[in-house]
Amino acid sequence: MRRPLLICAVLCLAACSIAGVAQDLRVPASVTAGEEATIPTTGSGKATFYLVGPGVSRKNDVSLGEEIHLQGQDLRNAGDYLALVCSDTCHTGTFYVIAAKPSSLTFLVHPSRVPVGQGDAISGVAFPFDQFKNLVLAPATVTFQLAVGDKPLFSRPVRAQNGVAWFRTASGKSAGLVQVIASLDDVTAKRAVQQVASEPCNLRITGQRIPIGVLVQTEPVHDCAGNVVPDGTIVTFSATEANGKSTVDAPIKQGIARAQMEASGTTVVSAASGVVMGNELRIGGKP
Amino acid sequence: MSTTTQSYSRPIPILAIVLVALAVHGPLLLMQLPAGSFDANFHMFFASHYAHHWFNPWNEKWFGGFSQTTYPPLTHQWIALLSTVAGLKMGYMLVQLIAVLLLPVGVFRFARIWVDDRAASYAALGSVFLGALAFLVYQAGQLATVSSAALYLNALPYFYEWMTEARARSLIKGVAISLAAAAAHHVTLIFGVVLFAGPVLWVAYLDARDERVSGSVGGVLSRAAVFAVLVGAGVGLVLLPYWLAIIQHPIHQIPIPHDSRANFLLNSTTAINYFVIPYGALILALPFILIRGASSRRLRPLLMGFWVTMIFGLGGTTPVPKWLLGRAYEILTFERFTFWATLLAMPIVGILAIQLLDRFRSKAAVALSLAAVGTVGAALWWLTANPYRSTGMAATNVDPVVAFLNRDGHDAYRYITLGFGSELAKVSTYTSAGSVDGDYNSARLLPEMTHYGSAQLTNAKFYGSAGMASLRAMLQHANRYGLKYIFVHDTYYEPLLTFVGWRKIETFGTGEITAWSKDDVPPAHKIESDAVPAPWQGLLWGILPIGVSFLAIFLELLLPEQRRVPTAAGIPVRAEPSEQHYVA
Amino acid sequence: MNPVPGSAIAHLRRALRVVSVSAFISCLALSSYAADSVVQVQLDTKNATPRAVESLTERGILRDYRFAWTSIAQAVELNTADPLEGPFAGEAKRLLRETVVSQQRSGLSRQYVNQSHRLEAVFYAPEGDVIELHDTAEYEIRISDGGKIIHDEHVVMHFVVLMTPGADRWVIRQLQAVPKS
Amino acid sequence: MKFTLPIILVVATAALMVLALFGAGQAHGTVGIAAGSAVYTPKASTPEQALKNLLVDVQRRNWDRAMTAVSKTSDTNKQMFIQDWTGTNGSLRSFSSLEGFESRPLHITNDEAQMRVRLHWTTPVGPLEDVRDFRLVREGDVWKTVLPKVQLPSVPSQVIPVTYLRWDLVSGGAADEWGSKNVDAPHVRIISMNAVDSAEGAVVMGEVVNEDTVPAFVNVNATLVDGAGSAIDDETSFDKIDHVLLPKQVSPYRIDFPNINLKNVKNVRMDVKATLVPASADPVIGVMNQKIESDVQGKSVLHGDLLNQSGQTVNISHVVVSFYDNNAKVVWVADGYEDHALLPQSSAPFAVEIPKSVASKVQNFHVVVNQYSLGRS
Repeated sequence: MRRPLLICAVLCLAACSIAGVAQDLRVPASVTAGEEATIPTTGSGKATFYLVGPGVSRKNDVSLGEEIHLQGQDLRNAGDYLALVCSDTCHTGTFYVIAAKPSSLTFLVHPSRVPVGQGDAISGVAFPFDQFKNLVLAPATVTFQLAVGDKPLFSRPVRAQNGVAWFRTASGKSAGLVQVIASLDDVTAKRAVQQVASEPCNLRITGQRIPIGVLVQTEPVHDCAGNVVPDGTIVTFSATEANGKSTVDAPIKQGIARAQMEASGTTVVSAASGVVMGNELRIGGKP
Repeated sequence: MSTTTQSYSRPIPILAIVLVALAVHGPLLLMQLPAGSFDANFHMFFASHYAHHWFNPWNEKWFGGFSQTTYPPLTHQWIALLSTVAGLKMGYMLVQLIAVLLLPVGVFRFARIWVDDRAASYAALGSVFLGALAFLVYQAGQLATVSSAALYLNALPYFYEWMTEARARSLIKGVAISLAAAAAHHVTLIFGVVLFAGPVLWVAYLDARDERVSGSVGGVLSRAAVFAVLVGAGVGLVLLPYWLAIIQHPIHQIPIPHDSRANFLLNSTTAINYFVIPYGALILALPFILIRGASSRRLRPLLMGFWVTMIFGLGGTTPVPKWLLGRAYEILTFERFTFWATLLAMPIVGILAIQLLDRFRSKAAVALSLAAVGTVGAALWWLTANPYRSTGMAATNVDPVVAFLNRDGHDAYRYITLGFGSELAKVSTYTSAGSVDGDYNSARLLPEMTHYGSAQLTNAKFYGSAGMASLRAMLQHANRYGLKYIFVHDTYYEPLLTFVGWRKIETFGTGEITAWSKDDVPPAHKIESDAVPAPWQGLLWGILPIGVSFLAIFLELLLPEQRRVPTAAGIPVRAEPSEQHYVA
Repeated sequence: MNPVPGSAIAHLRRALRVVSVSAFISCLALSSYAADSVVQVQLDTKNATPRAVESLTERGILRDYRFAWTSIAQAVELNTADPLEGPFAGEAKRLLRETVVSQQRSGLSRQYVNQSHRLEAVFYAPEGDVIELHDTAEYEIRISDGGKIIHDEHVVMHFVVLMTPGADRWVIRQLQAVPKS
Repeated sequence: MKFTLPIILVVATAALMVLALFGAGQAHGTVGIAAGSAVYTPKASTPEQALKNLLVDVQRRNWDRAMTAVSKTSDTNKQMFIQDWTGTNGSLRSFSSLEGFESRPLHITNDEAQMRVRLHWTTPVGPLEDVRDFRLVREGDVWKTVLPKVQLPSVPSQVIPVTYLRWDLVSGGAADEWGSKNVDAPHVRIISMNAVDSAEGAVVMGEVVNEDTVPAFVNVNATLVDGAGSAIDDETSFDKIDHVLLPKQVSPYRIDFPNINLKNVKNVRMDVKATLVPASADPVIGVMNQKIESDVQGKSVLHGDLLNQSGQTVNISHVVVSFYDNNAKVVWVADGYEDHALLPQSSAPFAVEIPKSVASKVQNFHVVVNQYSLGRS
């Protein structure tokens, strides 16, 4: 069934071309988004003008022989546009609207939280857009910067290709907030990455007997680079004695986790945070 | 003879009775009192679907998709038609009003089979004030049952006339109205065959045997068979998609408890709800109904029909329904039988009314009026007094829930409500999102709904462990069904939601309703089902049921009933010689 | 160029036009049974950087891009924004909705027939949260005014597409036609 | 006939009613009616009847009549009796209804009886069973139940400073610009997984850890895949997990696949979903005196006490336990709900049963406590 369709189409198109159905309009070669444009017409009398493009489907009467004025409002969206002027016959023309100059950057940065000292852990992707949210495909250089406060850590200019520029880098050594900035001319986008302590390192606990059992607490909890593990991190204390076992999931507060547990006899206390184990502690029974 | 006496001794014009029905029920319906009834939202939900998809009975808004061919469509399609000019709620009220106005006409015509015009007119007048009618219209919201019963009562006199007089136009009109009744509610027709048509056939047989009518016994029985065959075939065709759906998916779900199946002797509230309120002052008339019904051979079929129907209406108070219905006992609800029982009693009650009026005149008129008004008044009072009927949800505004579902792409997921009662249907009607729950037990096919013996998930707690097990099963498969949002109107459910992975994300109004969400649920996908009706079924469903109702209307208009010569106030009509003392 | 009213050439042209359009429509109608309504999509991911496209992602993009164009075709032909819910997000969704609204106002509609898309992935973000595709699309576009076809043309178009992962699918966030480079 | 038929109908109706009341037509399953006979016998001439009367009244919340079935020698009053059966402080018991019960005598003499009752509760989190022993005595010709003194928890007035942490989440509107949201989902990892066959079907279990520095709302999903690569079934951890994991917190998970045998399973696809949520590090609930013991029926049970170390009431607590073998492999995950509220600084016992098939392998265990507090979900 495809072949008859093709033959019919060819025949009809040939006939159409004889009949002059689709004669060309003189349209601009390309228009920058948001700018005005004109399309000249010839002849006389009334005709209907159609403008069909992304986000636009306009139809209005025009006088032949006069210029058709296209408002910037109608040409905001980048893409292909078809102009038709129909009276007895239709005249068509197609043109492209291309993006204007960049006015914003869409900047995707990952991750938002990253443990310190990890290679290729931070990445960012920037897309330049014009004021009408059209992707700017014209070549441009985007500069990526990492900074802690006012202190720059890293700066790299990247040539945007196909409307995209990207970078990747390792996380730093110190916990804290890192500013990630992408800039293109006078357009800037800022994101933040929280560098956090890595796994607790050398988790140590101390304890003492109190009237209702034992009181145990960690020493200040750090990662191996010396960064303080964030408050709220859970440390699981386990106290084992002859009568059984007691456990408490205690959050770190001001660098230290602490728990009270019921135990009367000689008690072995241990601690763990996630998959990291701490030391064991033996506390004697009640005197 | 005074004017008053004369007016008591004449039949009340049927137009006057219809006007009384309009005066009593019209304002209540205009006030949209039935909007808060149990099933009103369900009917409007179905109607809303027809309003948008007349020829496509597959509705994806409940149970992840179900076929509306599992419920006869006539009343819903009429609401859908009227909703285009009056809106959905007023469309419902108008259809309900039509049914309420048709009912006394039906009772009058049905009663004339058994009693004279005067008693029949009082029976019709009494039917306007039936507690059972008020119960079904304003509390239960059983639009289809009331509409179907009204139509069926109008069809039965044609059945009788066809059997006894062999009038072709009676056959045509009787069959057409019967089909319309079936298109409104199939259960009414199925049970009506035994409980209503049975006594009519019996009395036609008696009349033929005793030569009170022109037809012979053989003629009566053969014509009854013709009528039955035509109605059977017609119902088979008009409701064909229904039969196909029910054959393909018979109701295999675990039985769901319903209070109308309880033993009324063990629960006073249930007894009041399902016996005292529906019968009202008729309870006082029961001895007369029994004695008077038994004393006349022509009334005995009616009495037996009444008694059997009444026994069914008692639900689990007697073992009879369970014995006779078997598994169907667990599917049916029994309040409708009480309604039918009161309708069957009305001809005898008409006799009681005229006897009282003849004997006590104005005093009787006052007493009967008080009894009638008291009965309907008690039923309306019970709407607020019934401890089982929560008004908490009805007073809660569900509009924020609808708005939430219709914004920000939330309708890409499914939802359920908890503690919403019948307001679930209201939410479903106005949102574009689908639910895995639904307020219609017979269409449920998802195993999480059918394997536990509970009805709606929104009412899960009222079904005890079964209900909560069903809810747990559904929540367990939330990801499978795209069930992301849960709206809670009862803090009872909050612990479960907390422990199984939902989070409270929004509070509506003053906190009566909260929205809960589960983050890892993917958007809902179409649930493949073999229950989707074929396009031709949708076409049939959209044409035949509404078509037979139009046909019935046209036949009533085109083939008007020949005016019957009034009988000389004999009670019952075509009375046996021994009944002569009842003639005024 | 307007034909001169009343001239024999004008009559001939009009007649030929009517015949040709009628014949074309008839041919279309006849062949509609066989017209392949399925959107053809091919995807080449070998040039995607800096991250290699996973096979599961490739399948997902093929499926979702095809569905997106089916939805566009439905939306602009029937002038309803409903099909746009789901496959589109952000700017692409806004633009397509505007197109539908604008068409509703002007009484125009578009048809995309016999679509074929050759996609090339040119950028896949390190975290897999955005992919840039270049699409060379071929289709026939018909523009109708009140049911009357006013333009019918077979075109080859180039699109720059940004897709991002949604809850259960890839959605088009930017769809921009560009001149052939 | 005028009177014969009515009499027949009336008698038949009455007979049918009597039959339904006591005979084959008994209505079952109706909401609010006890399983078995719901008929109340005013004079309890047997201990069974006395106990049944009491429990039927408890079911119907007919407290006045229930108190008449309680012996005067009981060390309780009506208020305590009601609180015992209906729960206090928004506990799970206060959400529950007594759905049914089965009783059996342990010891009966002429004047005294000991009965054991298995109580079936319906609760928001599923059905729960409770076993209670009752002592009954004969007072005259009527049996009555002797109720022990109910120990209702009470907490002395005190000020408990709350200095624990809380994470709040500020989320932008739906209209946020693309890419402007820069908060990733928490990093959560499955640290162990084990699939076993059980009597009910296949079970996938293990532990999951929140490796991030922010709280995570976690769901673990598993898909069983057959030899052809097709999914057999997919299920989620449902309530066999602590969904809110604070930083570095570990939770057991268990995913049940009813009626599936592992021999048909080639592969298990695990998928853990985590969302950033607001959370609080309070309340801290300690799990004290954990010990595995055998009960009277020989079942292995993990016992312990939950100690609420915070200043707020925990209405419902849920215990999830992972049991390890001697290779530290998770061999079972079990859970249980506590039906009493945990008042501030007070403790309540808990017990979790270990299936016979794994009891011998269990060398160690890890308990986490999930909680629900009214108005804080």
